[in-house]
Amino acid sequence: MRAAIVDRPLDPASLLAEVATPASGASTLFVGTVREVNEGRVVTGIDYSAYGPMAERELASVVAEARERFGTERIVVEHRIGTLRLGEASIVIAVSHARRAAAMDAQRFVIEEVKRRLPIWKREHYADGTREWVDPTRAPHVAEVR
Amino acid sequence: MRAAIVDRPLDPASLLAEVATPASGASTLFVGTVREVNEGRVVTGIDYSAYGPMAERELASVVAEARERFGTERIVVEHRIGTLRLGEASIVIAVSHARRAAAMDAQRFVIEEVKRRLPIWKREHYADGTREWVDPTRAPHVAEVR
Amino acid sequence: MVANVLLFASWADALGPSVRLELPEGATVRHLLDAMTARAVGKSLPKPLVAVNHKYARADLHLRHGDEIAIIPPVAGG
Amino acid sequence: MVANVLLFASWADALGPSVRLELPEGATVRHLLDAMTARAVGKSLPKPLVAVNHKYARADLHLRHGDEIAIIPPVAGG
Repeated sequence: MRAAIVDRPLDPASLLAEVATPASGASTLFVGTVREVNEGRVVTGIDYSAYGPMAERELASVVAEARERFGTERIVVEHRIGTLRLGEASIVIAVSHARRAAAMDAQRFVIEEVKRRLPIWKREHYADGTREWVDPTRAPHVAEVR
Repeated sequence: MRAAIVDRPLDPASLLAEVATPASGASTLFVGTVREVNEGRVVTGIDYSAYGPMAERELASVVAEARERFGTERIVVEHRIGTLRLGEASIVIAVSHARRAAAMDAQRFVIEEVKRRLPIWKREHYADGTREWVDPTRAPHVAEVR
Repeated sequence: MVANVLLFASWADALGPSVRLELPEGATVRHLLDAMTARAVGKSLPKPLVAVNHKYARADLHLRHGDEIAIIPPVAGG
Repeated sequence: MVANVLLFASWADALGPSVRLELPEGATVRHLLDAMTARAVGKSLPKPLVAVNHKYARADLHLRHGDEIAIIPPVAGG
């Protein structure tokens, strides 16, 4: 079990290797990446910033809750902060478990809780030179016309 | 989109790289591995055998159905056959999608359909020297005492 | 008609990789399964499905000359 | 009491990385939010949550001297 906020490129294969064990029947990897188009706007990069100590604490809580709920210690999560280019990974979640359904359920639980709780913000850079903090609580089309 | 039955070791990282694209918001990887204990018996290895042409056809169908259902071309699956050692991967499923929920749903759909439909069989080798074809339709405890 | 039936896994261990069966013209998958079950008497093999030309076949499908027929024991891929 | 409040993202862009607020003794998170909203008038900032000592805090939590207080705009990690 490991959870970290880091400011360097993520290496999905090494996280997968970290959770794999002969007791596992299944391992899953989730990789979140910077997408080139978001809500119709062309994205060229993203700055991720975090409230560091709280983000570390929340991420550790999410992983501990996943362990309790799904019954595996084999969960590793890294969230990257700083400036990311198109296609670079912002988060990697690796889980392994004796049973495949639990591995997949734990993967989904972790990414949904991360999105909901981690005090991390992203500012998208658009092709037209503007930058904007992403606010998932705003309705997409309202955001466009504001 | 690619689906293959192969008789060599699988490389999860290369499948992940194969599906990733700047249009993806999320990529997922599922790795099924040979587990050291199954229904209480110590497993030392597995032979996977397939009805080759039908397994290829069913796997291609599963991937095509996942594309229709979840709306992504970025799905690659390899299933390994032959003799596998403990901890080795028998299947790798890589999916990427603009939306994370769809990537995870597609991953789950593919592994469940593979388990249900692919004409592939596994014979476990146990620590006591015996070997047995795995029959998921038998109740576990009935299997033990037979 | 003569059907050459492919076998796999526990069925292949018990009866070999394929068997030749004499079936009446117009025989269905159900007839084939009955004939195969008769061959397997006493061997405690799991109940299989049948594939015809690489597709799972319903019991009422009529078999034709030249079909590729296979006995599919419970699968365990993944 | 004097609270030193940490700000992030759009709130930090508009008001700086932290602000000092004078709050009555016994003030709650709700009082803090009201004071911060007053500071943000005219800036069209998104409605935030409040964290106290690295935990999300309910509106009725009483603030104490020495608490680490932060304004948490809508998060977008992952």
